[in-house]
Amino acid sequence: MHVPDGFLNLPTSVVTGVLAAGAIGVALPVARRESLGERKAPMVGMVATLIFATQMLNFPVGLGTSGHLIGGALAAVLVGPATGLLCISVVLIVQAVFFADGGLTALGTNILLMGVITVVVGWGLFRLVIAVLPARKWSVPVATGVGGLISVPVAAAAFSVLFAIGGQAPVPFEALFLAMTGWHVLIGIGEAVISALIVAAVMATRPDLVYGARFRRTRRPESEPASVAEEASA
Amino acid sequence: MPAGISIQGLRYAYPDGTPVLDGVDLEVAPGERVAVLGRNGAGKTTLMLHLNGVLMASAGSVRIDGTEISRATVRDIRRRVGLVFQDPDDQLFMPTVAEDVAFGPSNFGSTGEELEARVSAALTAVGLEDRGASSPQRLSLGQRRRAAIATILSMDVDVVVLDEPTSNLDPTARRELSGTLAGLDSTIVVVTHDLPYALELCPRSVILDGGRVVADGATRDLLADAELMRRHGLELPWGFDPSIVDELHS
Amino acid sequence: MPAGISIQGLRYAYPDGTPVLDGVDLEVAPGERVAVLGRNGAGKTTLMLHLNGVLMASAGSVRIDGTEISRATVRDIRRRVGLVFQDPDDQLFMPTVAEDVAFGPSNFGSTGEELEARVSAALTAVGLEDRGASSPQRLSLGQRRRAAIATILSMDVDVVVLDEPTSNLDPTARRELSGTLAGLDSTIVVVTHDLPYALELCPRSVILDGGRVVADGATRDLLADAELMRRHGLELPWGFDPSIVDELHS
Amino acid sequence: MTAVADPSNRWGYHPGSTPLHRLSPRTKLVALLLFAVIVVATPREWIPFYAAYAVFAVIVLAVARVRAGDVLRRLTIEIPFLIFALLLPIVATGPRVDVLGFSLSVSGLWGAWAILAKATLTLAMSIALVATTEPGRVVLAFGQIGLPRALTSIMTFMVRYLDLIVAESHRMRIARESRGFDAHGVRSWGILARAVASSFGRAHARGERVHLAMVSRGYDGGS
Ligand SMILES: Nc1ncnc2c1ncn2[C@@H]1O[C@H](COP(=O)(O)OP(=O)(O)OP(=O)(O)O)[C@@H](O)[C@H]1O
Ligand SMILES: Nc1ncnc2c1ncn2[C@@H]1O[C@H](COP(=O)(O)OP(=O)(O)OP(=O)(O)O)[C@@H](O)[C@H]1O
Ligand SMILES: [Mg+2]
Ligand SMILES: [Mg+2]
Repeated sequence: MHVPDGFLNLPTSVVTGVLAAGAIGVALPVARRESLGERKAPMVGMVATLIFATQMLNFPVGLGTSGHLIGGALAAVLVGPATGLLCISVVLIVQAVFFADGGLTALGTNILLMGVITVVVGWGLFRLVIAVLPARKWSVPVATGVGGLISVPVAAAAFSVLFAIGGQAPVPFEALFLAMTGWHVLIGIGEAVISALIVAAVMATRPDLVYGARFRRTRRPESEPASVAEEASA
Repeated sequence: MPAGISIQGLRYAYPDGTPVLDGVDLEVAPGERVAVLGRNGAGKTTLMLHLNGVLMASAGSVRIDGTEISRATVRDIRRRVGLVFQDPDDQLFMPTVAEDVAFGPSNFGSTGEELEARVSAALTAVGLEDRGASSPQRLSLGQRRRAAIATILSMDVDVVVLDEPTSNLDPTARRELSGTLAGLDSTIVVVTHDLPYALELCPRSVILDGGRVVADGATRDLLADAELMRRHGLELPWGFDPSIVDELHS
Repeated sequence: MPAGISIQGLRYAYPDGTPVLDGVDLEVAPGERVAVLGRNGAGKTTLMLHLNGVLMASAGSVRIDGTEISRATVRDIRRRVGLVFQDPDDQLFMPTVAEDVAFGPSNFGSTGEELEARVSAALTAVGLEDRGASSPQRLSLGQRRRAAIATILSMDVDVVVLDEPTSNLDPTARRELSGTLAGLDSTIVVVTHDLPYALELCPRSVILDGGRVVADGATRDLLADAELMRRHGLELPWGFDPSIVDELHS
Repeated sequence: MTAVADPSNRWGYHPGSTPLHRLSPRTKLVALLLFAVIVVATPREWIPFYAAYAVFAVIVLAVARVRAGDVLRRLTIEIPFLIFALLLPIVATGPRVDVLGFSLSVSGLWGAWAILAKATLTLAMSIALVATTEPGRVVLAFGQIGLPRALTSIMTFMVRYLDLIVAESHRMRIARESRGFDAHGVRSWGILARAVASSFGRAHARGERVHLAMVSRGYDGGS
């Protein structure tokens, strides 16, 4: 879904750019609160790397085409929504500049679609689901999967709206909307599976590093291993 | 100016729950040279990582020159305590060896000619004067060990902590290192399995076992006490001339 | 069944152009134990990496039991040559120590009880019998070194190549390792900076310098030749009893 | 440590000493962003302008001594949009023309042209930047043009970690093969999956230690 340069007209790019910059502006101070302690920096960098690397892996969706992970829900659960948005933004900037994957002038659009929307939707659903699931090891991966599953078609729907407003050519909106959303439901399944697997893997080895685990129902954060407690007390 | 170290009742457990340090007490006077001995897994590295706040005590305290290490003081402490990690790959991260050696001093405000002089002095001390432009990835492990030591020598700190500095060093570099260290006036703490080296470099040693300091005294006395050594998984290496210990001992 | 090694005119340069091996010739008879000595950066590790085809010769040849190592034979060769890397982190990649130790034998068809027996024998030999379920990341460096050695002990190979096996080992583990190795009937090649250890374990040594084998002979003779040693950056460590060499020498 | 590939290559960087290599990374980055904005802002009907941009891009790439093969390889990233652009003339609405017997939408044709031209031009120019600038210096340049420090710090770690992970997986592949691993069959998939998972764990552990080493020597970015 990486939108290249020239895909949308200039006014659309400018407006999405302003929105994305605003979202990052909001996320910056919040992220500082999410990531207390010097030990967080490597984890945040690692999550950005993980998302970058998994975005390069394409999984088959059918009809000979493939999709790739977007990672909004995943990032939000691993390091918190605001920090997660920063991670995805960095991934998109690096992809645009180093690999021309997604346009430079379309950065705002891409951050809005793949960062802000997937993080907000993914994290919101995660919080809803985690609030009703029992406090088990698997509940965090499952809630992440649900967030990932829905966040992708929502982003695709938003893309269709943007294209209808500022696309290079008029295309029947309904057809585009249905095609994009339907297609991305399939991609969302891949997103859900991969995100859940990754979160489960991290939960198995370093549960203290998973931000979303703080929101499990009954078990309190203080039952988490020392380093979280240590950071929280700082 | 060398600084003293004071560790009191230090406890630490890794996040997975393994308790590793279980009430360590240790006092090191400014300018002293102390060897820390103990079997694999005794917690020596864990203890060293507390000396500059890489790890923070779960209980007890670590003081450098009277200042307790805490979130508030840790930046200042790190200016004063230089730590050579046991694994040189943990220490080297810049694109070239010279940049890596310059990293510490330049963070602490050294620039220009002074910085260059520090870097070249440190590289010369470890025999890497002609490898400054190499990438650390392209050095042999022993050369990386040397580079890791140089990153601390360039820093002019009050306490130098070295975790197994001689591993992978060739015999000449090993001897030259002891000369270099003996020439520093910092307080020096060395973790080593190389007991002759401990004897050569450090008048005093402590043995760590079961998460505590179980012996503390003159290195020659500890090494001469075969029963004590055996109990804590230590022994003089084959071929080492025991009469040296006896002579120093008597 | 131990295998012989025959290296002829081996040359190697890293992709950046550094020439490291410049015509190495070396013959090792089946069952022999040979130490490879030389200063940091001499090319010892580079040479060892040729023995199981991790690196391939730019010129010259390496033969194991008469079979030249090439793309076609490398899989078979690796079944027969076990290599303990200088950096244990290069060796351990499975989630637990026991899985890592089981990895080699299970690739070569070992299963069930036999596999378990191998794993537990290897772990016991290095004193890690109770750490099989740990993640290698949670071991101390010396414990990782022990685990790395165990991954090869479990494999029952014809040639064992060890790159600095004693670094970071505590003195007891160091001695026990020499007992374990002496008990193997494989051909053994050991790279080490620990000259007393070379003397204890290997009747024969070679010295590598300038990309070539510059000395090859009985370990006691090489170590007794102070001038030769000095020329190639080697020296007996402080405290080592030279009379041992003299005695063996005469 | 047998990692032999030059890590910066992965980022498309080719060391050299052309005038473009010597230009400050910050200038190059600003120029790239300006170029992209100008190209996107140019109405798609102004075809001579596009010709001029193309000539300019080719000159820059030639001065930077970028090989044509490298440019072509990187252009493959456009393929999904190529497909989308090719579909546009068919699915777009509005007046239609007949081309070779197909009825195609006029605005769809213009749209396809605009997407391909604009995307290709900016892509070519970004290649000129990354081919002549060390990846770490591009990250620094972002800091100089005002990207918030929180973002550049994440970027610094990401660039370093990618190199770490690639080196790590290379080392692990050697370790596996040294002990007789042969990558086929179902069992090998399980092992590879576990190995990939643990390589992230290792890279993170290593990254954590490296970060602590940086902090130990007075680094205070990123927290
Ligand atoms: N990251 C970690 N997570 C969990 N346990 C750990 C971790 N690092 C070390 N340990 C455990 O803590 C104990 C002490 O480890 P430490 O590295 O301090 O030992 P050491 O005395 O330095 O040993 P060595 O001589 O082998 O270097 C060991 O039993 C080890 O298994
Ligand atoms: N990946 C690499 N790329 C380029 N040069 C390398 C690489 N690895 C090693 N070298 C160089 O090759 C030479 C030999 O390295 P090698 O690791 O074989 O030395 P060594 O004898 O094992 O040293 P040590 O005793 O320190 O382990 C060194 O000068 C080193 O700088
Ligand atoms: Mg240690
Ligand atoms: Mg070596």
